[in-house]
Amino acid sequence: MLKYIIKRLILLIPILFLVTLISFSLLFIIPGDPAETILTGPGGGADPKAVEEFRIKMGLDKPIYIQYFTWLESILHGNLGYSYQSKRPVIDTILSRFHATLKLAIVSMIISLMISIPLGIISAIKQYSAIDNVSMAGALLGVSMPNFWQGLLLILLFAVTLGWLPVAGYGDHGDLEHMILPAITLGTSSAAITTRLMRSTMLETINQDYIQAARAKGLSERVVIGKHALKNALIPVVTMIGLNFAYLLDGSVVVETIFAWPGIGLLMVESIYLRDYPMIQGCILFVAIIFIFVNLMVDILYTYLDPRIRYETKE
Amino acid sequence: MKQTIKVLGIIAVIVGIMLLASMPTASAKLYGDANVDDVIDEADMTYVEQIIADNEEENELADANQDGEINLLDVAYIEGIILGDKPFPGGTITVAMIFFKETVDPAVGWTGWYVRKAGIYETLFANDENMVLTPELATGYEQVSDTEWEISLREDVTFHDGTPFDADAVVYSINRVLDESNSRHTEYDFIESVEKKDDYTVTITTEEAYAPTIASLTDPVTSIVSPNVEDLGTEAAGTGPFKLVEFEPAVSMSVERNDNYWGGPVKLESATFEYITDPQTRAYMLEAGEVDMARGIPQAEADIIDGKSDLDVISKETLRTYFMYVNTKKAPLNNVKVRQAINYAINREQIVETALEGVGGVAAKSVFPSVMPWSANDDLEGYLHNQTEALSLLADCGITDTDGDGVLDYDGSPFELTIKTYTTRPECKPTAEVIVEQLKEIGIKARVETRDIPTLREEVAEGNYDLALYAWGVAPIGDPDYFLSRHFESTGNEAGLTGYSNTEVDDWLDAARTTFDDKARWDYYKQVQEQILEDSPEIFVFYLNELVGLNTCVKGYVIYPNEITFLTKDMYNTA
Amino acid sequence: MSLLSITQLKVHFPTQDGIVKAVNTIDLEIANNERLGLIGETGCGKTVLGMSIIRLLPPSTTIEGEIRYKGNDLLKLTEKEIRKIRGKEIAMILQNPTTSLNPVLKVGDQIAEAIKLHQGLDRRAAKAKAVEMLEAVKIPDATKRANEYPHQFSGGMKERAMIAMGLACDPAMIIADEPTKGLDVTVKKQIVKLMKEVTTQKTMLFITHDLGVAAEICDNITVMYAGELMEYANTEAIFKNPMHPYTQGFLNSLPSMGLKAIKGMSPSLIDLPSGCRFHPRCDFADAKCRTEHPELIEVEKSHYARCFQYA
Amino acid sequence: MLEIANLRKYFSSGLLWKQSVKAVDGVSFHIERGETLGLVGESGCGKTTVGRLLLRLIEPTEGKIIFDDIDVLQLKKNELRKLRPRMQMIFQDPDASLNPRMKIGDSIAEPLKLQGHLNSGGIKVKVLDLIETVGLNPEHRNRYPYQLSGGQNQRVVLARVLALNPDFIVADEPTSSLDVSIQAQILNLMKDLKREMHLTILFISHDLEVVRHMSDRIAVMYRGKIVEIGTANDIFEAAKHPYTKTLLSPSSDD
Amino acid sequence: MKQRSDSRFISFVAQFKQNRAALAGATIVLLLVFVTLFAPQLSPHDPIKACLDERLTAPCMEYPFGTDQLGRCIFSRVLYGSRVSLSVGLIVVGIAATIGVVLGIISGYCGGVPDEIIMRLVDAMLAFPSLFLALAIAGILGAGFINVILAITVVEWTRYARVMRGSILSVKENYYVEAAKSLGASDFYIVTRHIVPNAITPIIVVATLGIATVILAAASLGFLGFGVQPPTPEWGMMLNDGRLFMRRAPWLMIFPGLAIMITILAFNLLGDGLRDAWDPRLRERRRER
Repeated sequence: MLKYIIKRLILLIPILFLVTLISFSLLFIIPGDPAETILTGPGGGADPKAVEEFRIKMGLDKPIYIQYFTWLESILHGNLGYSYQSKRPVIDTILSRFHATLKLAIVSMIISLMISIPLGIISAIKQYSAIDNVSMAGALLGVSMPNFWQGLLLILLFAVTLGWLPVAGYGDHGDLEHMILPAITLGTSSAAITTRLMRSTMLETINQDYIQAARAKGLSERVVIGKHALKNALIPVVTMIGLNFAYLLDGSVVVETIFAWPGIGLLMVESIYLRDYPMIQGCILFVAIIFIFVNLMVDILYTYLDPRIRYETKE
Repeated sequence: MKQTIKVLGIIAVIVGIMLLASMPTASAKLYGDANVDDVIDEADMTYVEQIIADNEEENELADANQDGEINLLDVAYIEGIILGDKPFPGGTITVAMIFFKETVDPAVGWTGWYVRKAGIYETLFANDENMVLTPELATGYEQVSDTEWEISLREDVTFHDGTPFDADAVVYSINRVLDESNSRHTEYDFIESVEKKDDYTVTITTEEAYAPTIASLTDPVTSIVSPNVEDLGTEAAGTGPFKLVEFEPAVSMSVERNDNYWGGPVKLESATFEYITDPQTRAYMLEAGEVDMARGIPQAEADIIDGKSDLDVISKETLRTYFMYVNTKKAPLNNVKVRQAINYAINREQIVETALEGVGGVAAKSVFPSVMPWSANDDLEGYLHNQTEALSLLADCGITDTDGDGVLDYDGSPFELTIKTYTTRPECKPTAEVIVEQLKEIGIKARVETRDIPTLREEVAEGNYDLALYAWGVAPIGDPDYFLSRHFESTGNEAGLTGYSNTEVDDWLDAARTTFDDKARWDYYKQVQEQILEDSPEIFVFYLNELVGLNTCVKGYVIYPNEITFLTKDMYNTA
Repeated sequence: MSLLSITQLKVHFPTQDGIVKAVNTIDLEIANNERLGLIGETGCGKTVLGMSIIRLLPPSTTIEGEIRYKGNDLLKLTEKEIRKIRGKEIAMILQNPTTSLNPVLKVGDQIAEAIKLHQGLDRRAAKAKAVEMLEAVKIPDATKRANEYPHQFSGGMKERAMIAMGLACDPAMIIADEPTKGLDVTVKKQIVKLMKEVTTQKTMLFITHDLGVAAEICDNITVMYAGELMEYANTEAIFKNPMHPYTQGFLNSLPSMGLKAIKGMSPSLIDLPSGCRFHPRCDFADAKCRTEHPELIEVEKSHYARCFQYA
Repeated sequence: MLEIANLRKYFSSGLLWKQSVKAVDGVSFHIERGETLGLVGESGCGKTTVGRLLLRLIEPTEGKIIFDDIDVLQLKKNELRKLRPRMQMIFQDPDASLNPRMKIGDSIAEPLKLQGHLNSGGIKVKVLDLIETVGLNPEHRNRYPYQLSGGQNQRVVLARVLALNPDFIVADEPTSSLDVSIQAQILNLMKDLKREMHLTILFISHDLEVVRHMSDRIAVMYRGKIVEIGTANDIFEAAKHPYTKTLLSPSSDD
Repeated sequence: MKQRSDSRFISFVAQFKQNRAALAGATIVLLLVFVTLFAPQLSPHDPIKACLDERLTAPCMEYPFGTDQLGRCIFSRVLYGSRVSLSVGLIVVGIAATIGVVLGIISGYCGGVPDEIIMRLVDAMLAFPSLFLALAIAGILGAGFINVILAITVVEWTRYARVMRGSILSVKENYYVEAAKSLGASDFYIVTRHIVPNAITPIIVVATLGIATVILAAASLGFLGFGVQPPTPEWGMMLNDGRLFMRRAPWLMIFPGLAIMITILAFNLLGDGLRDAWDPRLRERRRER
């Protein structure tokens, strides 16, 4: 197992390198000048002298590969460079913002799993029943409904019309009531995906020979489904958590914008508007690295859950 | 099945608990406002006396000292409040603001604007709500020579951290701006040195004669900071009416009353700013009662919000002018008559009515809105919507519908114009779209293209545009030189974009910059305003209105047209 | 007295291509301690027949007829009652041990499960019994093996584990579905030997397509073709004196018997031929065979065949 | 006709921690022209790998393959392509041996088209001819593999293989997925064809009885090595190697 | 009870025909294509012609979906918007699938070093949550049709490369590939004639579902203000514009939102149907027993 983890970590090195290269190469495609935007005040316009100075100070006049190595160095130093806007280390801002995203993502994930797993199981067991049809229709709507639209409708209904929940904002450091609407918005679409997955893996599992074998032993349906089928069907669902996480991060861009949730998605959008390149690159890189490690963890979890793989990697 | 019901039940319980937790909590009351007119003044003292005399009915607010009894002590207490000896029961305000910064250091970029809005920092001079330049931390100034300004300082001021305010602090603060590492130091290049003359006098020496010197000290980048703060990025010690309590980047900033404010008693006890970039969300938060005030509410929501009994919308013209650069290097826009024709073709009232929902702005005459003391609008005629005039001007330049297809032709092909603009300001796109419609009405084939700001800037700089709709704060420091010399002096950066050059205008601007007599300066600037209107290198569309939604319980709020000052010592909340 | 008697059993189930008539009017008796071989080629319905006895067929299946076990009609039992039969009274060893063992559960636990359920032992005792069972099927190092997962077993070991699972609750009857399929020659021999040993005191329905294996294990053999029983006799009689043309052809097509092929191919269970199901491939078929359906008749003592030749 | 010497194939797996499996471990034998050599062994003993190596469908780790005086392993890619039509292979699973998207007729015509000796008319005639040879109906030409049974598909495979008039065929368990009655049909057909077309065959199977029926000589393979080789009679009547004896013994003697 | 499992295409069609949801999806997609082609004929008004006197008109006979803040007919704009959405969807999927398929073939068929390089690149690309990366690219490039296409293509191609590679690897295992090799066929012949035709089906499924993803991504970018620029009506952008009038004129937001949802739903239904019909596991399950 340890060997497997080390192996995986070593394999990560080239990927991480490519990831930094991709994140950085975003700089290549810049039209326009970030200095211009950074230095444009609320009044409008930027001072041309200041713009030139800024370019030199930020090393934007240097050859692109030097800029890359400078950036790599800052990554190794762990600060990911300094924001054009605040002049502070990018990593500080990202960490404080990621905290908010993570909070939201976890609650969304919980909501999503709480809805999707029972629903997926029931749908599979009672295939083609009313409950199956309804939940599958719901799941389809869930994946098809753009979450920005859903978010707006939720605000309109629950916050503005009914006044039950806050419209937006982070509240007191991201308290629960401020989290409900964005978490539901984020969670439902991933719930939709997970429900479908849960149902299909469950369907696949209950048609396996070993399920028949379990029935042939005289086990009750509850044991057959709850023990024999579920244990197998949950494995792919667990691996979906990694993908789900990416899905939540993606969704956070839109959802955080709508709900003014000060997470990394909103930071990204803001940084793009502000052309804060170190911040954009930092966000992209950070999110990628997080995602890589989440997937690594999921893989390890997966090998742990599935004895077929667990014992192969042991040898 | 049973299991699912259980799970659903748990979800329902959790959601229920969440809902219960979200119930609003009660807030403060204006104790002392015995006659409930939302101000505390002598009338309240009289009113309490009347209550004691049983001529008026008791009420809760009359118990100013909150000891449970209404007696003469309350009269004295109210007097104390009026005199500033007793704390004003001003409560707290939560505001949904638009922008935020990752730092609180006023000398970094335009962070000064944001911390000033929170009432933390102050400058030597400031513009009041009528854009009149007034001393703030200075008591006045004296021009020693063309290049030497002696500024005398207040002697009764201390910073929030207890450090006394003096010439050293001023020299320290301004030198932070002049430092090479400051991204805005080039704007203050005209200053040669800042020196302490004595404890409460500093001398600013400029490289050459520069009339806007004093006005430039109103920019919050020159906020005076305490020299004893370790990290101005996360801590703040200014002289303003409010002290920083907590700052969570991108989320919120909270401030509390500065009990030692030199400007007199501060009514509000504390305030919280929540940074919400989305205008719709700000409006909803205001309506839902999550905030007491919301800056920059969407124009489409203004009526709805104003229509609510507990909410008000205050609006006021700001110094933000929306205008179009005209590419005067490109035919036929190089012809002044064509530019004038476009000016006539634009129906500014209609733009305000449609693109701005009738509340978002005021039709522009020229560059400066009328709230600006230097505005010559009263003496200018401007371009009133006149399609006939527009068509005849165009005809003069040979632009007519030669092939009878309803589209004007220039040089054998349809006369086409593209308006380029950007989307970060929500007014730009609809405005451009309406202008396009208006140009179409007189037969110009027009269309809108949007870019993001850097791309647009680049295209404009390359001369790759016809018309470019922009928004500028035309006089953030209240001095006309800032905008006019950039945009209309041949050497000005922005004039380079339009290609505008007029030696007369150059002369006037130069003269105005080195003249210290306000009357003489006004004459020059009036001439400039007349001339650029005539030459139309830029087409002025409208002046943006600031729309602030607030709860009727919030008192004392005034909109400052320069969008710099927001929270003041006079505001309070009666809720 | 027969332990299990099947009368007029019909098993049909719908698929999108049409109704699969897997079992068509089968009568069959299995006596106590009899080991009956059910021989047939792919797709003749033999597995369905086995499954229908313990009612492990999907709900959409229509089953007609009677399956009496110790006198009770299994088809009339409630779901709860049939569960008490499964594994305890009648155990089924499903084909393909690789897919029939749950990959995420330890082999020992999978065996212990049934013991726990039917014999009411606690977890530990059941596990001990499971180890015992693994020893009984000659799995070396059974204690350790019980804690391993199926994928750690070789094909032959998995089959042994399946057999152990079937025998775990000491059922009166075993239905073994192709237990030797896909095994290598040497392993197959071992499994056959094992099966023979462990079922000496049991009733067994042994489903296979391998005549050689059936001959080794079974007392009687019945030949199934296109959802019907074509011939029934004791093992020796089937080999020495096959009566039905299909049985004859089947035997002759074995490599050891000279590889003489039957022409044509087996019919699909959806679209069965009229008359005698075998007539399109039969060298002796005449007009009657094409239109009329022969009955299974006792040609010699305890030797039945479904062919007009003997009518 | 065919001579192989010391053929080895090791499979390695893993990127960082390499593990290697000796699938074929020093196999040598020869086949005479017109002979059928049976290769028996249990699953995983490497017999299929030997078949593939002979045709150079996979590259051996070591060894020599001489086919008709040509050193197969020395051939360049182009030369190998020219040689290939002379050596053909029949696989276990007839269903997977035919491209599901090609009609039967096209599958049979494919080698002829690739060879390019015949025009389309000639190809058509030849395809019909082959279809008849393997006992299919001309109308099968326009069917797809899934519309035919496994036995019929194996006939199609035979037709395709025969289209090139090969000298040598490797038959890798050609009937193991077929029912007994169909297996007999196919094996008989193969025997007939061999006689008519003077084929040399390496017949791989795990079924001793089948191999005996088909082969002149038999090689017994065990764990990547050939443990015994001899005429069919020798092997069945007087096996020398203990493993062969185990294979031959009836189960009761176990 | 093993039935013949190779009846790919026919049973594919049969399966698909039985799937009513998939048929509904196909119908909506066809309808969308029709709308896209005949938007000019179907639209009652010019989608970019503002009619300032009739701004924010509620849905009525004249304007079935009402008008927006500039008095433009929302119905017409939604119809025209389908052009942008569908063309972005098709172009992105077209380019991404082409790139992905080619790289997938190289990777899957050649193996070795090219496979390593391509798959590491794919892994690295997959490390980025797709909307994040697309947003960064579109955001930095600025709004515009081409930029949106570019941004989404950059993140989308990987899935096709992956699926194609997997599919090639499984098809490669079939004996007919080896048979063709032993017939002396060239690699090119084998790939084009035997491998690709049999490996391409999953790509079709993924592409169909991919169109839905792309349309959603494009709408998200539009909503965030990085989408296709005016005057071209685009659903995401219309939603973003309409947001400010959410209460005064909810139709501004409701109809473009519905249009996006229905379009994505249709492609999802179609893609699901194709996948169900294709997936051999699902099919065998239904046929068995």
